[in-house]
Amino acid sequence: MMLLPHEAMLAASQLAAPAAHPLDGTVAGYVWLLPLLPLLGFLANGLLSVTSAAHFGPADPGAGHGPAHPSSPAPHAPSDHGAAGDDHHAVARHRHASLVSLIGPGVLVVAFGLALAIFFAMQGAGEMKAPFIQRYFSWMPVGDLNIDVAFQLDQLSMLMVLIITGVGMLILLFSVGYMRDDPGYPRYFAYLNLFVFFMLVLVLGSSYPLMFIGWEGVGLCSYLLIGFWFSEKANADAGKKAFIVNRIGDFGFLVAMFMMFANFGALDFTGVAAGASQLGLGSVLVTAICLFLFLGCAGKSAQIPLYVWLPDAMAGPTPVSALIHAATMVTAGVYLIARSNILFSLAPVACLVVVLIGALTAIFAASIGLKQWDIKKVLAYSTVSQLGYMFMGVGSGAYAAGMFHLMTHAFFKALLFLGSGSVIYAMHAAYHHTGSHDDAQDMRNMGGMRKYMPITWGLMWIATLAISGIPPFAGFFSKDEILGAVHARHAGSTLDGASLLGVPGGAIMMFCYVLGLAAAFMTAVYMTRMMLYTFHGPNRTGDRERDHLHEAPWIMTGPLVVLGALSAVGGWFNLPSFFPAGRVGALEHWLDPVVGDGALRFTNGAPVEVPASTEYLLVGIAIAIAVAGIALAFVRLKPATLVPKTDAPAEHGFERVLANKYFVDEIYDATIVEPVVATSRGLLWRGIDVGLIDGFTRLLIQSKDDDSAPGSSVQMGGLLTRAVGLVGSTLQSGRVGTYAWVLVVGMLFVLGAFTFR
Amino acid sequence: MREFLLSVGFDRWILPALLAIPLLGALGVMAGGRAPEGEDEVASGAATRPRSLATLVFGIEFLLSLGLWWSFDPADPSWHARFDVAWIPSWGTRFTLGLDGIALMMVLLTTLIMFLASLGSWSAVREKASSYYALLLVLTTGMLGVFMALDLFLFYVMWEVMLIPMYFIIGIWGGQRRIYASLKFFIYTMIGSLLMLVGIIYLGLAAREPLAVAPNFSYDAILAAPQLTPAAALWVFGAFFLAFAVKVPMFPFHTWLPDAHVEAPTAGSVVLAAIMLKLGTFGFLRLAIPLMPGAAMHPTVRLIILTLAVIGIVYGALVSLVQPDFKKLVAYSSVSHLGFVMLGIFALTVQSVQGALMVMINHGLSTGALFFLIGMIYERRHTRLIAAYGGIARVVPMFSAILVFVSLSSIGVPGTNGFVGEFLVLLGSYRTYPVLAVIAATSVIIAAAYLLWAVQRILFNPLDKAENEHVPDLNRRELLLLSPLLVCIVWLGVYPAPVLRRMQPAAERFVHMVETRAALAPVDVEARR
Amino acid sequence: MPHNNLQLFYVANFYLFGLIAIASAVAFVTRKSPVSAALWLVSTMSALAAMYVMLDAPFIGVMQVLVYAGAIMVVFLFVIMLLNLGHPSEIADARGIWWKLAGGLVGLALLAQIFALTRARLPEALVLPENTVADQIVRTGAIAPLAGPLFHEYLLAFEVTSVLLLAAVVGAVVLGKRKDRDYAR
Amino acid sequence: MLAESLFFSAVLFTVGVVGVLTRRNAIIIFMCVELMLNAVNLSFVAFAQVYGASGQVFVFFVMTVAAAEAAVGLAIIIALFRHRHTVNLSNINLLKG
Repeated sequence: MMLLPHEAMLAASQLAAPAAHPLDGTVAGYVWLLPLLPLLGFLANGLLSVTSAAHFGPADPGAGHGPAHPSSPAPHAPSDHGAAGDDHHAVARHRHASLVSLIGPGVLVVAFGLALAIFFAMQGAGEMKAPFIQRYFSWMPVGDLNIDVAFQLDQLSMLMVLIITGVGMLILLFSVGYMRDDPGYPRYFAYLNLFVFFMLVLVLGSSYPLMFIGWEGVGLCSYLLIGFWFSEKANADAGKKAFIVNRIGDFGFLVAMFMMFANFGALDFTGVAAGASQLGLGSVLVTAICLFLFLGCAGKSAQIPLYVWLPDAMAGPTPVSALIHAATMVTAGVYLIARSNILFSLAPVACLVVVLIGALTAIFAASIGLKQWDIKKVLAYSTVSQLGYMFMGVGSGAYAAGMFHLMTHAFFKALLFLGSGSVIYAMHAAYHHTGSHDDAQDMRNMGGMRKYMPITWGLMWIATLAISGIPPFAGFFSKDEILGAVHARHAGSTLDGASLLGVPGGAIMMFCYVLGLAAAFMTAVYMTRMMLYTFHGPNRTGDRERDHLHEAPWIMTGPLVVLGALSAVGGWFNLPSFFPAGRVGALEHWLDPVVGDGALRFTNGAPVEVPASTEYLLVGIAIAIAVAGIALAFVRLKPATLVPKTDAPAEHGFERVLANKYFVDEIYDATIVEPVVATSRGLLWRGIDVGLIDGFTRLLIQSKDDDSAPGSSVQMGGLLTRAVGLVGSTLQSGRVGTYAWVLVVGMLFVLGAFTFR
Repeated sequence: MREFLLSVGFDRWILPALLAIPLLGALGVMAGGRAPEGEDEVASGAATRPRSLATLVFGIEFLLSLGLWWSFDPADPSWHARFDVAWIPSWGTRFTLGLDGIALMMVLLTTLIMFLASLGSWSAVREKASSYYALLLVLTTGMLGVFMALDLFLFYVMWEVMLIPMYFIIGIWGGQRRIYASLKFFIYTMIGSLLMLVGIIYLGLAAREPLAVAPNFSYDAILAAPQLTPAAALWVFGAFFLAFAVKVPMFPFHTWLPDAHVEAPTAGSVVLAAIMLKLGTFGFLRLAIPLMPGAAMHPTVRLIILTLAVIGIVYGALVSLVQPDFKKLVAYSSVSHLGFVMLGIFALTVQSVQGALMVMINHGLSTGALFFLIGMIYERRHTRLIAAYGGIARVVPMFSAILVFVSLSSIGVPGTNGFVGEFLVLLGSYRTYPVLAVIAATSVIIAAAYLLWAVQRILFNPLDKAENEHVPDLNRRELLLLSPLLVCIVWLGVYPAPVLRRMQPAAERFVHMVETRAALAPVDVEARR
Repeated sequence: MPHNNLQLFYVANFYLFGLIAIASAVAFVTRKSPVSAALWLVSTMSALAAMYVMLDAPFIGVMQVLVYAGAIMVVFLFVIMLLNLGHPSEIADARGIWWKLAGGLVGLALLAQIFALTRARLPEALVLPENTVADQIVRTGAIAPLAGPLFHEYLLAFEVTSVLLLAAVVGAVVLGKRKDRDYAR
Repeated sequence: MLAESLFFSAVLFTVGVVGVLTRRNAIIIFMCVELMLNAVNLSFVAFAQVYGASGQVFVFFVMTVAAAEAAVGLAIIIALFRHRHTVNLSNINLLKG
């Protein structure tokens, strides 16, 4: 690209903008390398995938004037294709597999190393109040709008970068084993690299539009990866559903951006925050912006009413579920709210909505999770439920708590997914050996896996205890902090002062706290249920298959062990004050420059003060509930009596409603999707377009090959034209006398026009 | 680069050269004689000479026009590369050509797309090849002339020059119902353009010098002349509106488009979508709004047009959702995209107008690429029905990757060009018409639904039809012809700033001029009372 | 007008021949026999020739007698006789009474409109300027005033008429020639 | 005498028109057309008296054209008569496509 002179100068002047920042000159200047690395990985892997699959067609594809005849020998059989012949059951190592295995996870290892280096540089730089913003080039300079491609590095984005690159690296390593025999191996890594690229753009972008690139980009990768095995209609459907539902959320995000630009004249984080600060607490504008932003979050982070795509998204490969649909992408909504904390802190009503939706989602999804049989579906609903917790946290102004839960959830949920992945891997391998087509993901076909996969079993129990909230595992600290924050803000905060639809905010907060507790109880129950049915009791896989069940290779268990360790000790990153085993509130302190001001505004500037007795009481209740849930599951559930899927009886009553996810998908289909399609087809297309508008056209012209006119209306074709033609052809008698008459009468008219004007 | 171009007098001869080269090329192509009736000229080799000659001419044309990118100076407010000779003095019309930033981009888009269209017809046009390529060349002159003309009469002549080759291209090389489609196309556009001629003559007479007999059709002179009375402005604007709205096409004048698209040969569809639809919106930008700002920006008129635009956006998207024919689906999606352009133009903020211009370019690239892809798969399987496919991603991986990519660009995924345009249009129009902008924004949802659904039914799902199992993938020529479009899709998505900067002064002038002139427009006494 | 003392004579003659022309014309259209109609037309044309003389166009008047009344009408008569159109079946060619009435009405309407337009269009104060044509005739004779413009300003048109006449001659010959198959029949 | 000339001219012209409308004999219709041409000639001559000799030049041209027309027209009528054995225009509709 050649630049005009003034363009180059403009670009140079922007790059040279002086900003004295403690990170200037440190390794943080290489922040652009973070997204670039996975992008390069994507390009390399994508190229490998395409070149290995490409077979150019003939120079004249239309020769022969007929459809390619099956008997005519094609230049290549489809099964020869590398990526082309993606078949879930095909086992053929890709010929570039080793190179891909090097590039795919490799770029993330480097990126993670760089992220660590930048992290330490930030620590070394000392107190850092302002974000470190690097401008690269101007993206959309239009009038008073100027959107730069610029990366913003601060404590919040650093946390996300570490989670994304760290957990991402582990999951990609796991994938090397999990996807080893898939013919689409390079394509898989290309997509995952692309995903990481977009995710890093999402968290590093310094403006809402740039964030939106990542926001939609990760949705796109999610779409591609959910439909990775696209030859099954269900998988392709799930990918499409995810994208479209996400688009509904993106619509909200877009509208929020329009409002920001129209009212603040800026779209970068600092500009919007400055503009919003001019507005008063609870102004309609800020509330509207926040609600539209939250619509975006609800789409991306699978909250009511847009959560429906996430359970279906489990159609993708399991590591994808771990990375995208548990650890990183779905938490983008939480990140967005934390990033927009200034806006949300000014809109208590919107925050109440966030908390309420979060709490409702938490309990709603948890209840569905109670009756799922697919091991990944259990985890999916668990994810939806945990995301609800995070929104309760960030909605109530406890940004650090929400982000803390995001982090710990990334650890233990990634572990759970990868663990379930390694179980499925074992099941799949066993079924593959015997050629069986049973469901490798149904828990009724598992049972007793402890014997065959002891490492996985142990690690998954750690994660289960973490998610259930048993101290001292990671989930206990983060979940407790959220529930504590919700409880603490039910009185004496701006949320308490606001009201939603006439209901006072304090009551809503209290209600949400109770819902959160109930959801925690259910979480403990369904997680224990999953563990019991999968790993305990007798094995139900089948007699022939049983011999082929075995532990996954080290490349898969290795990342599990790391994640297990993190799940166990992750809570230590942000210890509460009553648990003084190390540095108290490290994460909260770390995030304080970014979210501190926003968080303080919720409590009118005063730090949250909770009496120690109350705090101990709340912690006690939380632990008691978690233990009770686990105990209940152990007492009530009998893995020994379970029968394999094919022999299982149908559910009845409320169990059936739960197993069918409250029929929400069916309701959406019947009330939204089908009416829209039917209206479009019946009324808009056939009615208005073909019937009404083309009906008018048919008055003018008619053609024998006009097949859009149904039935009898063909005879009506060209009515107007025919009438005019009849008159014209009668006049056209061929007799000169008639013509003379017409001529003279016409002349009379012309003269008359002059005479009588 | 700029110095070199100016040293060879590039900006003095380039515009007439761009108009003349295709015409000369058409003569050259026709001079080759014709093959016997009904012969497969691709197989017999008779098509080789016309198609290579035409592609060569288009290539030269494109390379020459590329020089405009560098020779153009956005800071200079006068017409770039102005060319002015006497033409028909007694009618007060001169042969005046010139470019601003908007027209520049359209000219570049035209020359690029025509080059690719010629390359894309390589094996698709198997009969009467020399006539076909000659018509394509004449069509190019007409379209470029419309973008370049600075004389209203010349504008009209070029407008008609472009109509006739398209009529024949659809009517001769089209599909089963080509006669119906071409007739419909012709009648719709003709009715509109005749009214436009009346409007142009009225403007020319109104702008003549005192005591002069001959009208004055010079664009600058008409712009400088006193504005029409409100009633006259409304009538003339109505005439222009009909001509351009049919061409755009706006709801409810759009029904010729799906038929024309479906029946036209691949290159015809590409040209129709990528360039000819833009002529309508270009007409609004160049003529209808600046010349009659009082009428165009009258609150009621503006609201009606904006409402039609938004109806078009949502309606086009919804109807696309249920099309069984992929080409028709894309055709209806054009209605939706062009609605964005109209929304952007009439919302009249710098962002929305710039966005509208971007959508014009992007739609040309993305929808052009989609039509190319449909044409390629049609050449192989001879059907465009979505239901006839399924799972072919396994058979034609390159085709599938490109189709998915182009679809994403058409949906407007950020990072591709589609997003930049739609985002700017909506961002800008939210400032003046927030409710309409929000309604229009819902189409991002429907757009994802209709395209992804179609892509899924074509590429994904089980490969359950035997005739799809041996479809050959893209060949090297097809890959070569798609690659410039793909590059542009990414480039305009990631770094649109050079394009935006070139169009910026023109867009700002447009907004400023229309606002000030609309404020100065004579007010109807009765309306004030 | 050339001689003021002759003015009254001229005007009187003008009206006289005008009335003769109209009367002959009416007789012309009402005659059933083509031969008598043609003769009445000759009468009209001769009267017109006289009127031309009164209007200071003596040369045109002469041409009128020579070309129209003489040559053209003689050709008409020849053709009528050649085709033997005096035959009774050919005579009854006039249309029915309703057609005649309608034709008359249309004619009246046309006349009324022409009059209305002439009155509206002609400037009331249109006064004859200096008698340019008349003076020229006095100075240079009757032909020169016509010959000057004809061979200067309208030279090209004049030459083109000669081509036209040639084409008409050729056309008449070709059309009138009996074709071989006509003999064969 | 301009106004008078125009009056006579108009009357003669109208008589010619009525003739064309009411007669069916091709030759008579043809002669009616000649009458109309003569009526126009009268106007030309009258105007020439006032505005200069150009009007007379036009009369000259009209005569030439009339002569040519008569030649071709009569030839057509003769050719027509040979085929149809009539000059009654009611029986002739060759112009019908």
